[in-house]
Amino acid sequence: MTERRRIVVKVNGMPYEREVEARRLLVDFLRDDLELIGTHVGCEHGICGACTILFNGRAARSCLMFAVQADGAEVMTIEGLAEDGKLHPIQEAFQEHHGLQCGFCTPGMLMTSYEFLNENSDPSEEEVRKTISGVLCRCTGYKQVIDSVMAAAAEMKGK
Amino acid sequence: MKPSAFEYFAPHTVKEAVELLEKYEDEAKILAGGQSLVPIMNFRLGRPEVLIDINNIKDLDYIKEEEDHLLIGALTRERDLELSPLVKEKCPILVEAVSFVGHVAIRNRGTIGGSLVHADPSSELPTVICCLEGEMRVVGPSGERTLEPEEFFLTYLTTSLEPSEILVEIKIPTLPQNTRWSFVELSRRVGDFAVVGVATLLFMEEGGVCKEARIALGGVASTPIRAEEAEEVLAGQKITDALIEKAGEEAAEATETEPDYHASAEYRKEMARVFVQKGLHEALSRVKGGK
Amino acid sequence: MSEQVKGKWVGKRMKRKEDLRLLIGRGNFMDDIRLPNMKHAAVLRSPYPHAWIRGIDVTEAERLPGVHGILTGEDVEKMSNPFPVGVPVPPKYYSCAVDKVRFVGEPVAVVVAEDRYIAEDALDLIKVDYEPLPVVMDIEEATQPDSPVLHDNIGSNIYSQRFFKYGDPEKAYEAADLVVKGKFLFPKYGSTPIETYAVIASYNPYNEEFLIYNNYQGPFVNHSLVALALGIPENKMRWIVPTDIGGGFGTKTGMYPYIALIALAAKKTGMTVKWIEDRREHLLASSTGTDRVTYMEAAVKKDGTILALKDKAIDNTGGYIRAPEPGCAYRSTGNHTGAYQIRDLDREVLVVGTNKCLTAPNRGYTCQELYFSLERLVDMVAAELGMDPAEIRFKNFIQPDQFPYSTATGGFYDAGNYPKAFQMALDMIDYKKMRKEQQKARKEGRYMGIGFATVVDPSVTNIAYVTLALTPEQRAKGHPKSGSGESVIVKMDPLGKVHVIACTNPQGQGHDTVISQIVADELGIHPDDVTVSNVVDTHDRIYTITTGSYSSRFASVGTNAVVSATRKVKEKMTKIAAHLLECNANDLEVKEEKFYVKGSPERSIAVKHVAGTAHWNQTALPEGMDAGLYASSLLSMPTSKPPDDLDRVDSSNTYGFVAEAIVVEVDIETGEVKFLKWASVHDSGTVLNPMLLEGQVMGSCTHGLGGSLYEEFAYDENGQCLTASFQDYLVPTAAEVPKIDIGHVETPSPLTALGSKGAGESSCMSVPAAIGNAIADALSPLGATIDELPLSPSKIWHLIQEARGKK
Amino acid sequence: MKLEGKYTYKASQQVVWDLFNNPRHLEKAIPGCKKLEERAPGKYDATSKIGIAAVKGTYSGKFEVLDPEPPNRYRLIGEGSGTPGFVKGDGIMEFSQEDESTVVSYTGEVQVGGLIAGVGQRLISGIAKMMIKEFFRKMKKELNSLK
Repeated sequence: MTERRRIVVKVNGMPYEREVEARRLLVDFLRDDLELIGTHVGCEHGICGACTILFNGRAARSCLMFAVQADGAEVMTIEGLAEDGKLHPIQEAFQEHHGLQCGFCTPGMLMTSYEFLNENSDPSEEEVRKTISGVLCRCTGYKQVIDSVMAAAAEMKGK
Repeated sequence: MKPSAFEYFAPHTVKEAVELLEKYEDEAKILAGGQSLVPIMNFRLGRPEVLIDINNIKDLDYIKEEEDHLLIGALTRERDLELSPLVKEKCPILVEAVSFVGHVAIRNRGTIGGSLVHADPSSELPTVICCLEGEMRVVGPSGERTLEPEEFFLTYLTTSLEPSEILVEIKIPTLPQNTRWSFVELSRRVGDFAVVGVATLLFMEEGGVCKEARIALGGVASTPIRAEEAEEVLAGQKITDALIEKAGEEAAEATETEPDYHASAEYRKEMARVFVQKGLHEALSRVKGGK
Repeated sequence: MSEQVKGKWVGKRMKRKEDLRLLIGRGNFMDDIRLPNMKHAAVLRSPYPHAWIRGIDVTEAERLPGVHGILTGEDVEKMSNPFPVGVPVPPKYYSCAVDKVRFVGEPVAVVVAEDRYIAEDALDLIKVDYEPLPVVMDIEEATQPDSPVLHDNIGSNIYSQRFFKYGDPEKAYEAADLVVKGKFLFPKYGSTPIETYAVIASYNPYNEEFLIYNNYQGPFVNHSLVALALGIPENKMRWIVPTDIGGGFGTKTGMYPYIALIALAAKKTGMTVKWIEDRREHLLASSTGTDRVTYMEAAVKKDGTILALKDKAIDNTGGYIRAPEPGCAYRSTGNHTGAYQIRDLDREVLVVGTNKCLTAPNRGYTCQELYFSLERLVDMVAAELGMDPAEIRFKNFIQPDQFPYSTATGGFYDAGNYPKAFQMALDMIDYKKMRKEQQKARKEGRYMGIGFATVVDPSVTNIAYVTLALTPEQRAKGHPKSGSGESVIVKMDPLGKVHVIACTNPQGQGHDTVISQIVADELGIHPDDVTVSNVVDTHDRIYTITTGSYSSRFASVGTNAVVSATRKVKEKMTKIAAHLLECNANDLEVKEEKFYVKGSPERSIAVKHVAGTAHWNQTALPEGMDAGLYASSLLSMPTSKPPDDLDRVDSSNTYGFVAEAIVVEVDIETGEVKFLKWASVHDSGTVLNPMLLEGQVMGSCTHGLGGSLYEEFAYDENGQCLTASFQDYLVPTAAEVPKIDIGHVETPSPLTALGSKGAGESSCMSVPAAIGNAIADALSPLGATIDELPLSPSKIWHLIQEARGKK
Repeated sequence: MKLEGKYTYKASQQVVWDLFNNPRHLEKAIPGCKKLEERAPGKYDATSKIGIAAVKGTYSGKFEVLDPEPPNRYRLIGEGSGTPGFVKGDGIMEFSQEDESTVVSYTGEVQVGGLIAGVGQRLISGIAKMMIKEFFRKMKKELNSLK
């Protein structure tokens, strides 16, 4: 029962057409079929958040969706953040404030923060803390992640 | 952790979905938000042979007000409930309860219908729907029927939906002005399933008398439960600390707690008491329409 | 090596070089590697904690389209040897269960298939006939003669046992006024890096060579162990580690059995085989720290002086024991007395097996187990004597003028100022005020508690300690072990830019950034002109078996190697410059990328020109000098010596200090713990990059918090693991981590080139003890005490009920 | 986990005893049971699809009635294994007549192992009890079908 379907998905603005098995997880599609390896797999049950992407503009766990569900959808991944050779202010802030160590949870942290900051221009530290509590990190202890998101908020607001 | 193979359908109407359910019955599962189902499939704890993805049935995604109640399409995302000004105004307890569900990325996909049909007794939405006495409208091959929470939730992960029925809408009463409400829970970490979750509604009369009290608890039995004895303690009374104390004790009596690694059965029972009391205190400090 | 000045770059808050690939999604992790014709493996795992394997039927699985082959224990036994391990009677530990399974999750077979989905489909079709056996889950029960035996060739469940005596504990006991005793249970917890284990292996049957990509974190001893298990010479097995590893924390030192397993699967099937451990596999069967039962007692004077310690510690390495265990029992030997002047000790250590998953170092490697007991006991002594727990620590601290200080157990503490650092922590929480508030809170029926832990933070393992598993007599018969070597190659290219080839195999610590800071200072160039390559390849890197990133080695021995190799390059450059300028090398100085003759600034030559000469005009070099411009250093710390005949060993090489001061409030109705204040003061010598150090400290505090309140590999009495998902194995999220104030004292180490020492594990060791002490202090009016972790609200609530029941 | 409980059936002890020893009725009452065969007296082979909602697995196993003391008591041991892991049980069933009715009480120990134990611990104990309840409830139905 390896039924395959043809899907068209726009990822970071680029349309891709592929044939996939119905059970193929969206994250495997992004990483293995499209070779967009910036999105990471950490738990495959929706807890760690490393695979978080934007699905039609909203943060979603790409390990809890099937690629077939993305037919006709717009997906944004970590690879879509920087534009024209310039880092997004969130990426800049993560470097400035040491918001990453090993970098494995980073795609989840960045995409979660990206959605959050687009909706909240003037967040409190508590709101940031609660938001990124959906992504597990074992390196940073989160403080510098929170510092990074707060700094990015200030930077984005100033613009 | 990859799911086993399945046949995939993505109908565009409820009718098509019901036809598929009728055809495949027990072998089929409905895929709504997928936030509970897909982990189960990834672990291969469940291996449905047919998946009916209802995300294309756009007609099931709405929140609207009609007379004295809200009608919510089963495919409405939890995040949309949380952000809805209408729900916040008419039924703030629902917004509060849903904000405890997982994390933003989970609520972005998770649906109200999916959560209710999954019927996890520790989950927030079934608990708050019990408290609100929401009604579940389900559609099957022979038409539709409406179920109250007590009829709907049967036991762990089990509802009274027939294999060929689908939940399409949840009807929730809008709360009168001056309703006092709260949703409190104890969980190991932010976003985890509740060890104990308590939804409280106090319908008030002139003079600070509680006309009717509703207390629903999650995490303390095989389904969310109503603490009826506790509610009776409070009904028709001016609520005092002593009554709150008594209500907590009655509520704990109503539980049938099971132990797990995170909490013993005794602890859960005791927390039912403590959180019912916390919930009542919090409800009294808060009025719908007020701050 | 005594020049301990901070330069232009060292000590600065410099942004990381590593980030610019990770932030744009172009890291290079294991799962990002795709090789031609690569197939995928899935591992069948035992659902039983202890059972004979009576038969495995793979016929149906083999027939599934897309399956390329299946490896079982029978193959593994034929194709490989058991892993060597340093205990008197080693269990037969293969990479896969051979005739018996000994923990839930133990590998039983490997399927190689077209993709992971099909491989998992095939697992469902394999039929295994198990004959379940009784289990042993309790550490102390495992020591009993009548407990079910895991390994018949050992005959009991005791893998290692030693008795130690240092000083004259009997005499100290006679001099003591009282003895305070405790029993402590430390949980089995781990670090669960967000990137799991990963291996890609292939085998060429014609030249009999393995090529294996993996994300192990060193030590390189794992390479030797796998070669021995596979029965091949080491130079027939090439390991390559990609640029990025998604966290290690010691957990990834336990992955080498899987490297052997996947190598065998590749050999059997003739395929290039990729295996990515999934999260469930990781939580069931990767590697954790040891759970430990400790009986510890202190002989003390009425004035609070601790004269002697007696302890018995039993570690549990699970269904088997594998290297570097039984290191768990011996790793903290040199710092066993912590920050205190205790000269007399009596110790018994045991390492036992139960039907739980296996162990390896876990960030802090058993120092959290040690200090949870020692620091809880210090508080218990204080309580017994009616002393302030801060006062008793000041009373027993090693004093600043005593450094370097040799401990009774052989540790050589290089530098420190413990009273100063502890006082800083007390000031940061406003200790006196907190005690007053505690009094007030108690009157109001609130339960506030203040807890400390003041611990010595050892860094840079001296592998010698592993041999303490043998008696001095047994050791005398074998070959001694010692050392801590780390390697660095520095080369300058023809246009004058620097390339550093390191072998520290980092997992997010930012070594590349710090290396460029150090090299820039040494050579008077900009860090941007330094490129660091830290991609490990056992065929082309130089290393010793101790090389790698574990036991916080980089800031001590790693920086020593960087400085040493850079200075060698600089020396050669200076010689070339002197030759070209026709002056004496001693008259030259380097500044702003030029060599100047001191006193005659018009006589100069650009660094770039010197480099160019070494490459482009080799005959212009001084006579007898080698062409090119590079140097290497492979340094061990001079203090890394074998144990002496009295079982004393300097088990680490540099010793930092951590003072943790934590204020909590316990809600006795719910058992929930709220953090009111948390000060974490560290002395890790010279600070190399404060931003990176803050990251390490925050990370280690969070690990400590996890082990204290949330994380545990829990098993039921029948041996089933209850925490095989991230829904039950509770990693703290951002919402659980409170505000932590960090302070630093800098006492430079005389043993390192820059005065720096390791800091990466630090608070993992102190936080569990400090939180335990704080909660015990909070609950003391109720008569409840804390002797085990993790403290879930449910557990705390039950402790309170029990205490109330007793009253 | 330890399980115990008591159920009352409106029938004589002998009738109830027979009911609880009849594979035809057991087959219908065992949750998810697809096939039950009596291999030898008191020894059964069973295939069951156990689980609820999406969480389901097929187990094949055997159980056995030991030390029968008709019509008072027997010991029931069983084990089943399947893709989600294994289930093992060992318990005592006691039958006693009280007036017109028979009380069936059981005490036992059930072990659940493998996948489901590791990732489903939160609900296992509740679900196990629920299934036992379900079994005794269905046996009541079977009893009624006799009448």
